This record gives sequence, structure tokens and C-alpha cells, in this order.
Amino acid sequence: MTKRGVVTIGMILVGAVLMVWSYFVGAAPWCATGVECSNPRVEWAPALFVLGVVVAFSSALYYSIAKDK
Amino acid sequence: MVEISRRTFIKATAATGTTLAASKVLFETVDSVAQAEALTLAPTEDRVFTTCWIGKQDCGMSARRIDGRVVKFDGVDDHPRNRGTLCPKGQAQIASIYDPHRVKTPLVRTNAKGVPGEWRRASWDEALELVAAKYREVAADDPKLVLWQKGRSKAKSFYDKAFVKAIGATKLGHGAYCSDTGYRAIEYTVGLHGVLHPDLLNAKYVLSWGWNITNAGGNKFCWLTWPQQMVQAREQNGLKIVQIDPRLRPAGPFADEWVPIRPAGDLALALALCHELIRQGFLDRPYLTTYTNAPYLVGEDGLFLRETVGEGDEAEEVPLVWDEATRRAVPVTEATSPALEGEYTVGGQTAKTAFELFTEHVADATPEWAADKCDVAPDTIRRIATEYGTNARIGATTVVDGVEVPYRPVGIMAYHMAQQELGFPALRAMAIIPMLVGAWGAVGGQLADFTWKIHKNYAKFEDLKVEEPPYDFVLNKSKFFPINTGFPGIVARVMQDPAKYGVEKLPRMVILHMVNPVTSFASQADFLASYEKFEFVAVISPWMSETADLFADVVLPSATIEKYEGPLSAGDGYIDAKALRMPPMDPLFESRGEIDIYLDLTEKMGKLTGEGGYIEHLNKELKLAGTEFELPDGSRPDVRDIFDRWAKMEGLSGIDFFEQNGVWVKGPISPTKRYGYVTDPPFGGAVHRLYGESLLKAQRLQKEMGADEVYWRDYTPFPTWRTPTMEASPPEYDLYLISYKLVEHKQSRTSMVPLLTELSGHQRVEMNPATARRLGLKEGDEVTVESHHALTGETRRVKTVVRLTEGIRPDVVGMPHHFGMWTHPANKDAGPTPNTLYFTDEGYVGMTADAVFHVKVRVMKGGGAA
Amino acid sequence: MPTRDMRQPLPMGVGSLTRGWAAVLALGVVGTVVGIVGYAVERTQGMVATGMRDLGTMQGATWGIYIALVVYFVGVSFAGITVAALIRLFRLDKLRGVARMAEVLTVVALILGALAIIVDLGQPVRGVINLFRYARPQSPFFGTFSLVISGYLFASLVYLYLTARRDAAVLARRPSRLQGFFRLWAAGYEDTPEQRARDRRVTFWLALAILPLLVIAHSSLGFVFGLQVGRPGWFGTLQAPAFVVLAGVSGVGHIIVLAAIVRKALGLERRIGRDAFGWLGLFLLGLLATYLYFVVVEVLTIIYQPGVIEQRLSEALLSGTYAWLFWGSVATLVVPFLILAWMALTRTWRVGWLVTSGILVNLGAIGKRYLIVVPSQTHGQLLPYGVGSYTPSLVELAVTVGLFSLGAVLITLFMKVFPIVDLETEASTELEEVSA
Amino acid sequence: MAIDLDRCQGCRACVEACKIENNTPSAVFWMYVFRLEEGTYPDTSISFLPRPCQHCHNPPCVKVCPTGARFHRDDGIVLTDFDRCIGCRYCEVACPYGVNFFNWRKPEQAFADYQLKMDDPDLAAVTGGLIPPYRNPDLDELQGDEQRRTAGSAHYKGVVEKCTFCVQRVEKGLDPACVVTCPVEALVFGDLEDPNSPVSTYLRGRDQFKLLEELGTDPSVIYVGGTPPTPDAREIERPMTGVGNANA
Repeated sequence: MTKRGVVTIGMILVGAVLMVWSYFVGAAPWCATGVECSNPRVEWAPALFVLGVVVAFSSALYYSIAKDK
Repeated sequence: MVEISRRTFIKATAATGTTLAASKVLFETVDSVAQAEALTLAPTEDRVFTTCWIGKQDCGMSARRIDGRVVKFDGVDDHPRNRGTLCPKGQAQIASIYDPHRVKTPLVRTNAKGVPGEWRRASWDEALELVAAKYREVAADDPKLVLWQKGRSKAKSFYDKAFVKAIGATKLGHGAYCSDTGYRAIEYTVGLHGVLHPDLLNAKYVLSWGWNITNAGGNKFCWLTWPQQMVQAREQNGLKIVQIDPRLRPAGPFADEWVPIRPAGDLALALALCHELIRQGFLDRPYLTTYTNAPYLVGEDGLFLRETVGEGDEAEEVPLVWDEATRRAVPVTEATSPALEGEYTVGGQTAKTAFELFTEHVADATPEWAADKCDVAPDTIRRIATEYGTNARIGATTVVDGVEVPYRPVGIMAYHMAQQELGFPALRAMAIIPMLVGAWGAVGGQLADFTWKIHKNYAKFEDLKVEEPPYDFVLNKSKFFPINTGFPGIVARVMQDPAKYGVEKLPRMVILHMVNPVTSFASQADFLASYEKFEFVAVISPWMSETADLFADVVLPSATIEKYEGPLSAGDGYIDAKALRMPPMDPLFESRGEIDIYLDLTEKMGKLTGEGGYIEHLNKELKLAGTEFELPDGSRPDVRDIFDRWAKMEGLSGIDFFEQNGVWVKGPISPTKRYGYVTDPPFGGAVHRLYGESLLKAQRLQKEMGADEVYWRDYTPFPTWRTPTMEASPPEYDLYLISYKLVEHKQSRTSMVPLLTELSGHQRVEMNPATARRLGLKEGDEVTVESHHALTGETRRVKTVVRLTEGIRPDVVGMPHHFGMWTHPANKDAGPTPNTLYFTDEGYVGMTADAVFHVKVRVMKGGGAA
Repeated sequence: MPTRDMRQPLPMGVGSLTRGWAAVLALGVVGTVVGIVGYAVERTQGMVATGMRDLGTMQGATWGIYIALVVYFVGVSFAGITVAALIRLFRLDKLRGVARMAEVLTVVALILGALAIIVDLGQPVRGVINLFRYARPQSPFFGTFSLVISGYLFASLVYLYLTARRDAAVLARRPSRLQGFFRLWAAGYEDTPEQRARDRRVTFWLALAILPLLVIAHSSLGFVFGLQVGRPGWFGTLQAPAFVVLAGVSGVGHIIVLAAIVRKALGLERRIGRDAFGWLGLFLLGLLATYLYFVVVEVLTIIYQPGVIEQRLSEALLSGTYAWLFWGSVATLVVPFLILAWMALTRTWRVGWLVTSGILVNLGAIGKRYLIVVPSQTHGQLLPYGVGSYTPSLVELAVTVGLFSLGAVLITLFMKVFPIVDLETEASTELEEVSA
Repeated sequence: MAIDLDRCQGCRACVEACKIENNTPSAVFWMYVFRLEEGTYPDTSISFLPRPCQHCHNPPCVKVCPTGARFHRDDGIVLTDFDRCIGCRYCEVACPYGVNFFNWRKPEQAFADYQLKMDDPDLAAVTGGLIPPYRNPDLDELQGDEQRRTAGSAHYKGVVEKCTFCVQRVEKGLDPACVVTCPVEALVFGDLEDPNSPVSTYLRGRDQFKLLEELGTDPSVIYVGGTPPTPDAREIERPMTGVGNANA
């Protein structure tokens, strides 16, 4: 596989992992009401989620734009 | 934590200032937070005891203070009246302390009277001197021409009574919403200074007759204690409440039965209940023959048959009764078995017992007869009579604290029922109901006060004085009102036409203490006209009242709660206690406590010290005279010291006792004080007047003096029905107007508290949806309410909005008072007062010169086309 | 490289200022300024300047026209990206002419949706910060903020960027004031076969990725309402699908209108042909049919609804306070349906009627969004607070005008910096000059 | 909290105590008391219904809050973090009880209806210009283990607030202001999970209901001595509940 493909898939994966991790782990965990659910476990986790989206979709940019060697 | 860093951030920005604007944009919170933190750095917190100043019953309060600033009032746990709780008024009065619209400094008028005032700030010295100088001028003529009037007396009225006595002024009561006629009727009938109220904690069946349980208090209390006792009685005794009222709201969910009576039909209903109780045999004969004048023999002339007993100075005319044992008429003092009923021939003339006459009097007052007048179904009347009679358990006794007392767990609450044209007879008739079943002074039965101290009026009313004119401007001892409550509305009438009333000298100056006749009394038009005639009006009040706004020459700012006042009864009717009002803060702005103001005034008037001076009267009124704690004459006392001396005289360590404990709980009131049957002498020694002989005598004197029928027609020995004047209004005035109290308000001082006006909302006219449909009105419509004077044809109008409720009779509309003021922004534009719709002249005052809050009206959409 | 005529204008009116364009822009700017002033009033006075008030004792609606607009704008964006993705996914060449404007519409609508949320926040700046800092997945808003606004906006931008890259490369060859900009956009695009293939691949996958994202995002917007048990009229399983379908209706309607305007303004009758409109018309007809089916189901359900409060609410909708709006909205959906159905049956697609339909369905969509948001608050109180009311204040109307104007400004500006319609391409591998 | 409808007199002392303890601006009723009427004359009935925040065990407001500003403490109190709330008012639409209040105005505007004229120089000399003059300093403190600004404080513009069960008092072991002031002791406060708490004792053996129980919110406010309001109940005697509508 080309480096382009690797990086692209890598970015998608990183993005996906970021999204999944921040959504299910980093943000407020899956409890309905407890006090612990009012704070994300990791602050700025929602931003990381958005970052994940950004990274994942940026892969398309990279894939398209990256110069051939 | 995040929040702490935010906090630090805020502090940092506040310090640097440059980023402040940026963070303000960001969070829009910086100002308030930073300000709060700056001001609350290590605040000192404490609590001081005081007493509610808004309500009537003077609940104990503890003020939470931060750096000396009151932030909240709470109830005092040990205080029997409120047991640690407070009502909305008690809570909200905190806003009145900080009210920036209070009168802050003494004010002197700079424009003409009769229009909204323009003022200049004056020094206390100047303002006091203006009042004192005018006083000296008028007093040189006659000090009685100085009128002094107060709103509701807060605390024992020692300092104000002393003031009136020291300066020799004429005192007027507030008599606005209050049940003065009710007091007179009960003083007359059983001798107590109070109006019908039940022994609530022990009662099982109560006729809540016009009692605004969920909004108003009763006789001795403002609001809070009665509901507490009612809740307790419902839970513990299964108390049943029958609400007799044109509106359901007063008892709300606490009415086990609602009897929507037609306004002014109360006397008819009371007579029918008497009729039914007699017919069904619910009679406590031993009580009636022993403690009432029911067995007295009434001669053909309507007067008691009497015989002289004793000799010389001891000689006394004693009424006769028919002694069944000896079968002859004997002085009541000698009778062993007086006959309750019957017609007898005594000394050649026919005599009947008073009870016999009463039976005849109510013989026609059948439920059917009454139904026509009060619009309560005959069956309902019969059933209520049966329930009342059955629940009275005639003959039963119970033991309270080791004392055996008759047990009659039925009561009537009829406070404020007297404010109608036939108020005095209606209250008399209501007082006769418990008389028939022997419930007066019984456990669970009928009370009017918590002890059986007989009021001086009881004896006074035995011989009603009716003299020839000229009369004083209050019409005391006049042919118009032999029983006279000193109603300011009548004074207002007299001032407009003194000749008509045979009055020669009119008051020249008035000192108004927290009273606002222009808006608080019925018939504003009369007050406006009469106040034009005062040469000088001095007002002592925390607020610029409407009366002050239009007529005051000088306004002296008094404090609200932040002052000494007292002593105050703190008992709940079962437990005896005393408290004081102590300042939770220093008086705000330049205001002063009233006692200080009276000390100032008497000092300026030259009436503070010396014989008959204010200090002497203070000593007398507080019962300090002759004790080691007497205030020394000669120098102006310190107010705190006055109460310190009083507390020491009472055997306490001094005022510090109250400062530390808030309330002085003396302990339970003994049954031998509470229940008339077991007091010594029973019922305080008063014979209960079923038959009002002296009323008949007064009526004859009135006729002799040439008084019009309108003045003497209700002076009848038994309460007698006649159609109220308002019923003569033409049929287009198809609705009865009633007014009522809201729980958020107490008279008008609460109308200046925006926290309370927020809850009470704007003025409105309550009506039944069926009525609204008939008139083509709907909720929220603007309407004009027009009242009609049945005798003069005069009409008066106010504009307000419709509020619908299914809890009101379709032929009645209701408006709360507390409105119609304009000087304070909290009440301005909140709508009119119904007071302006009432009349206070003949036909619209009771036989004892009292305000009548009944009138026929019509309601018209919008401005009310002519 | 051949010499170019410097004076030759860029295609699609890009870079050349016309009077009509300036007038539209000026109008848009004025409208935007009105909106900014309105918002400034709201910020300085507090949201007391709006017609919104608290639920309960205050008897108001705490969400008003702003939230209705959020839902509406996001809905419009839905259709934009869907149409664009479908066109590129299924190579619907007849519709190529509207693909770019659909993408632009998506981006603009999303920006407006985001702004509509911001203007509704009591603490807007804090809102932006705290959402990134603390947002909770449990809140249906998480989907709205994170997915819809952030993710979806970014994805749409990427999509727009990539699909337009070839055109940028074409334009970058021409000297113009915008040459640098086009060069930047083209980012070294050479139109080599590999690049073309890559582009096709990327756009295909992007489109594929965006479609499910979009369904999730719109459903989550539906959940904002549909998961609320305490608001009669909101809780229900149909909320999410109905949201998606009505989003399509309003979006396709918008594209039709926009396409007609562009077609007229730029004289692109050939590029955006009748058949393109026919296709859009059919699409709209299908969505409309589906949505009207939902409406019938909705009306039937609320008529037979159990519960007094629900009945009170349906009464308000069907015959009470909101009846005019309800039936008005239904009418603005039924009439276009009939028009479109007639045109579909007769196979005569008239642009004028299509535009009429497009405008009508958008009015209907705004009306329906409003009816979702407001009546459940004013008439859906479960405790006896009494019936409430809500009327948008002038400030809210100004901000609404501002939002629409801003959208117009953005699209108008875009048209002058980039071709709003794909440049026509020959089947050659070489970049050709294109005549406008 | 238990509320005994058989005792409630509808006096709204609780409403007032709450307003003063928590310094809430005009038209904001963290605690509210409905005065209701049903039926047709003369078969009319009146009832009263105090309505604090229900502090649900399954609070819809907490679930929808996008930023965790609305949270549910372990002791059952549902609170708002005033530093975090972004003012989206989602909690308000999600709550079926209508207990949330948004600060539509700046604090000084919001108190203007109370005619307090905070800038009055004579008054400022006494109170330091505090808004309101009876400002409770406890409200500015951070509360609980979470140390968040949850007790009302300055009623910042643009955030949502509601009944806190007087968390600043509860933290000190005191009952909420409404409970303490109730003249007929219709309100009882305590730990529902502790069988010996005053509230548990009060509730034992009594018929109970919770408001809108069918929604599954599981309120921790329990009503006894009455029945839930029917949909036919009409409100009578409504206070002035609009913003900026005082008799200015």
C-alpha cells in the first residue's frame, strides 16, 4: 500500500478512535444522572470528538492533496 | 477544580481591570460576583430577636444579620403564636426596611393642599416645632380639637394612649376594616371585648361564618395561629367546618360544607337557626336560667319587672323572675328555680319571660322565611341546626387540667361579620345561637376572648346615654348613635355638615399615626371633603400616605420594624407569653421610632414632664407608677430603658431577657381563666343579655329627642330583621359588592411591599362565569363597577378587570381591598380600591356608626357607557 | 502554455461585478445589519428583548422562532448535501449543474443553523467554549452541536472543497485578481488521470460517509424533541424520520429556487436544463408525498390522542390558536404537491411552477418547525399553569431577517469568487478553456 | 420532601421565604403554590398545590443538559452550576413541572420591579449597593463536594436557575427556607432513604402521590393528604408573573 493510503487510513482510524474514545470514555460516561456524569472524565473531550471528526475527514484532504513522491 | 480556577480568574481580572471588559463580555457575570466577594469577605453574622411589624398578631421573629444588615427573618421556635414559622407578610417585610421610597427625612409642604404634595426636607427640630406650635395654638382654644388617629395599634397601646392623654387630644379608632360593631355587640351581649370565635383546639363543629380562614385571622390573631389551630383540630378532633359565605375561597379546601349565603342575609339565617334550635329542643336550660337574662320577667312596657332589694346605699333595683318552686315572682338574686318560659301575671300586669318573648320573636323566623332573605335552602338551615344542636352535646362535661367544665364542642367564628348595615343585630343573633345550647364559655364551645375579663362597656351599655345637643364631633352620647364606635367616616360627615348633627366645634388639627383615611376608609369622597377643613395635618408614617400627599403640612418619618415597641402579647389563646419589638437594625435614613417621636413632640409641646405630662402617663399606662422602676420625671427617658424597667417590674432580669430569649413564655392559661363556666365568678360575673332592655330604653330616648327613624329603628331588644337599605336600589344594580382581605396583605402597609404586591397581583372584580356570560364579559375584560346609593341615587365608579371564579355566588361580585394607592410605586397603577364605592351616610352605616361594606352595583363592559 | 487574453472574464460571472448582483448584495447587507442590530439589542438588554418567556408561571415559550430556524436551517443543509452526494455518487450528470450550489447551500445553511443556536443562547461565548469543554453525549444536543454543526459542517466544507478543486485549477490558469485564491484552492491539482481517479474515489467515499452521518445528525435533532416525555406533542417515534423527510422537502425546495435564480441570472438555461428541474421536481414530489403521509398520520394520531392535555394541544393545533398556522402550513405543502403531481403526470416541468412550489414548501417547513417547537410549550403544560402564548418580538424578527440575509450575502459573495455551477468539462484529459 | 396538601393553606409563605433566602428576582418562583379551582357553582372545590423543583431521581433536565451544568447530586438534590450553564434552556423545555427560570434580564433590571432603587445614595450608604439589599452571602459560596457555584448567587443574566432545596442551608444541616417558614408545617424535609428521618416518619402509612408519576421522572417530592391536580383544574389568584410588568 502506498504511503498515501496508509496515512489516509491512519487518519481515519485516528479520527475514529478519537471519536469513539471521547464519546464513550472521555466525555461524561454513560450514566443517566449521577453527579459524575456532569463532568467529562477528560476535560475538552467533546472538543476531541470534534477533532476526531476533523481528522477523519481531513484524511480525504490529505488523500487528494498530498503530493506524489 | 475548574470552578476554582474560574474564580481565581475572575479575581485576577477584576484586579487588572484591562481584561475586565473582555471577561464581562464573555461571562456577563463578573460585576456581580466580584462585588459580592468584595463585600462578603469574612462577614460577621449574628441573630437578633424582634417582632413582626406587618401583621396583627405580632409573631416572634429572629433576624439573621450579616455585618449588621438584616438578610432574613425567621420565626422564633418558642413563640406560642408562630412556633418558628412566618407567613408571607412576615417574610416579605424585609423589603420594607430597605424601601428607598420611604419617607427618609422630615418633610414640610411647599405647595397648596388638596393636590399631590411638593416637599422640602426639614430638620427634625424644625418639623417638630411646626407641629408643636400649632398644637399650642389649638390647645389654647381646646385641646379636644386636636384629633389624633392611629392605624392599627401595634403592641400594647401604652405610649400612644399616654400621648393622647398628655396632650388632651380626641382619639379616633381605625374602624376601617375592623369589626367594631362586632366588639360592641359582644360587649353588650356577654361582656367580653371580642367577637365570636370558637375554642378551636377542642371544637368539633364550627360555623365559619364569613371567616376568611385561609386569608385572614380572627379576633385576636392576624392569620397564622388560627390556621395552625384549625389544622390541629381537624387532625385530632375531626373538626368539621361549615363555611357560610358568598365566596368559597375564604375556607377553600377546608370547608366541609359550603353554604353560599346572600350578602346581608346573615341576621335572617341566625334567627332561623335560633328558631330551629328552639323548635328541636336544643336548649341548655340550666345555663339559660342561671347565667342569662332569659328568665327575667318583661312587663307590658318592654322593661324588666324590678324590685328594690337591700336598703339605703345598698339598695338596688333587681329584675324579677318566676320562681317555679314558690310559684311567684321573686328578685333573680333570690330565685332557686326560675322559669325559662311562660306568661305570668305579676302585680296586675301580664309579664312574660324574656325567653318566652324570644320564642315568640323567632316563631315566624322559619327556615322558609329565612331562605327568602339569605337564599339558603330551608332543608340546609334545618340540617345545620340539627348538626349544631347534636354536636353541642347539651349536658356533657369534660375535665381539663383537673377542672370539670361543660363540654359543648360547637362554635361560631364570625369575626368581621358585623360590617353590614344590620351588623349589630346580626352579631347579637349569632351570639344567641351558642347561648341557646349553653356553649358560651364551655370547652370546645363559644369564646370571644381568651379570658373572661369583663369590658367596661358591659356596664356602660346598661344605661345608654342619650343627651341633648350640642354634641362633640364624634357624636358621643348623641341621639344618633347611643352606642358609638368613633368611626372616622362619621366624623368626616359631621365635618361637612355640623349643623345637621348638632355639632358646634370641629377639630382644627389632626395628627395621623400610620393611618391613611383617604384610601383606607369607606367613602373616599367624604374624607377628601373633610380633610379640606383641617387647619393643620401632621403625619407620622414611614411612607408618604395618600392622605399625607394631599393634605399633610408636616410628615415625620417613623421607622418600620427597626424600633422598640411593646410589650406584646405572645400567647396563642392556650399559652400565655409576652414579647417585645426590638430593632433588628438602627432606624434607616433619618427615621425614628414612634416612642421617640412622641417623646420629641411632647418635649416640644412642653408636655413631657411634670404633672399630667407624658412621663407620668407612661408610668401609669405601663403600670410602673409607684414601683421602684418608675420612670423618673424631669428628664427624657431612653426608649430601651423604658422597656428595661417594664421587664424588671415584671420580675425579669430586664430587657436583656428578651434580647437573649426572644419571648417570655409564662405557661398555659388555666381553664379557670379560659372557660366562663369555671371562672370566679362564672362568666366574669356578667349576666348574658338575651333581652336587650337598655337598647329599647335608648330607642325611646332617641325618639323623644326627635331623632329620625333611621337612627333608632335597630335599637330593639331582640335582633330584628328588616330589609337592608341597599335592596331599594333599582333592579339594574343587580349585583352585591363585597370586599375581602388577601393573605398577602394586612390593611395597607403591605401594599408598599413589592414582594407582596407581586403575589397579590392587580385589582380585579371576581365574578361567577354564569354572571359574566349574562353580561357578555370574559376573563380579563376591562369593566366599570358602579355602585348605587339607594336613598340619594348617587353613583360611584371604578374601573378594573374581570376575574372569573366558580367559587362565588352569581349575584355577587367581590373585590379585595389593599389597592387604590398612588404614592408608592409598588401600588401605583395596581388598580382602584373598592372603598371608593361604599357610602358612609344614613342607610349605609350601622346603628353604632360603623362602616358598611355592602352595596348594590352593576358591572359594565369597558368604560361603562352612560 | 498559450497566452491568455487578460480581459476575458472568468466564467459564471465570477469576479465581475454587475449592477443586479450589487443590488442583491446591498439588500443582503442591509438585512444582515438589521439582524446584527437586533442581536446587539438582545445582548445588551438581555433576552428579555425577545418574545420568549419562561414556561410555567410565566406562561411563555422558552424556545421560539430561533430554535424553529435551527431545525429549519439544518434541514435545508440536509437536502443540499444529499442532492450533491447523490449526484456525485450516482453520476447524475443531468444534475451536475446544481451539485455545487447544493453544496454551497449546505455550508451556508449550517452556518446559519449554528448562528441560530448562538443567538438563542443566554451565554453565547460561554456556550461555544463550554460545549467543547463539557458537552455530554447523553444530551440530544450533543448530536446537534458536535455532529451536526461541527462534524457535518467540516465534512461539507471538505466535500465542497474537493469537488471544486478541479474548477479551481482551471480558473487558476487564468490571470485575474482571484488567481492566487484559485491557485490556493487548487492546491497543485493537475488533473492527471491519477488525480481524477483519486478525486472520484474520495468524493465517492466522502459522499458515502456523509450520508449516514447526515441521517444520524438529523435524527438526533428529532430526538431533541422526540425524547421529551414531559412535552405533550413531542414524544414519539415519528419525530426523527419526519424531521429527516421535512428537511429534504425544504432543502430540495431551496435548491430548486436557487437553481432557477442562478440559471436566470447567469443565463445557464443549457447547463441547468428542464430535465434537471424535472429530476428535482420528482425528488421533491417523492419527499413531499412521504411527508404528507406523515402529516396524515400525525393529524389522525393527535385527533385520537389520549389525555386531556394532548387533546387540548391538538385542539389548539387543529382548531384553536395555531389552526391558521397549522392548516396554512399543510396547505403550503399540499398545493405544491398537487402542482408537482400534475407536472409529473403531464411531464411538463415548468420552472415557474417549480419555483413556486419550492418557495411554498419552505414556508410550510418553517411553519411546521414553528409548530413543533412552540405549541407544546404554550399549550402542553401538564401542571395547571394555564395556557401560554408566544409572539416573536421585533428583535427576533430582525435577527431572523439577518440570518436569511446573511445566507443570501454568503451565497452572493461565493458566486463572485467561485463558479456556483461546475465548469463544463470535455472528455479530454487536458484542461480546456470554458466559455461561459 | 413531603408536602401535606391536607394542611396547606395556600398562603405562599414558602414562596416568599424562598424568594428572600435565595434572593430571586421578580417573577421568579423557585417555589410556587398553585391555587386551583374545579367544578361548577355551587359544586366548586378549591385546592392548593405547592410546587418546588421535584428533584427527580430520573431528572429529564439533567439528561438533556448539554454541558453538565444541571446535575444530580448523590444526596438527590438536582442543581445548576451557574458558572457552566450556557443558557440554552433545554432543561426548561424538558422539565414537565415548569420549575426552571431563565434570567432574561441583568440582575439590576430583574430587581427593578421590586422598586429597590439600588443606586439610591441613602440606601447604598446602608447596604453598600447590594442587589438585593437583603443579599444572602451564602449564595456566593461554592457548595458541596463538587465545590460548584450552585446556590443561586447573583442570578446572572442568561443562565437558567431553579429551586436548589436551599443547598446552602442543607449543607449546614438546616432545612430549606420554605420548610422552616410554613405556618402549618405542611412541608417536611429529610432523607427519604433514611427510614428514621422526619420525612420518612411523616410519610409512613399515608396515601401518597407524586406529580406526573406516569412520566417516570420519579420525583423526590412526595405529596400526601390530597389528590393530583386534574387537567380540569383552573388556576385562580395568579401572581404577577411576567417580567418587567411591575407597576413601574
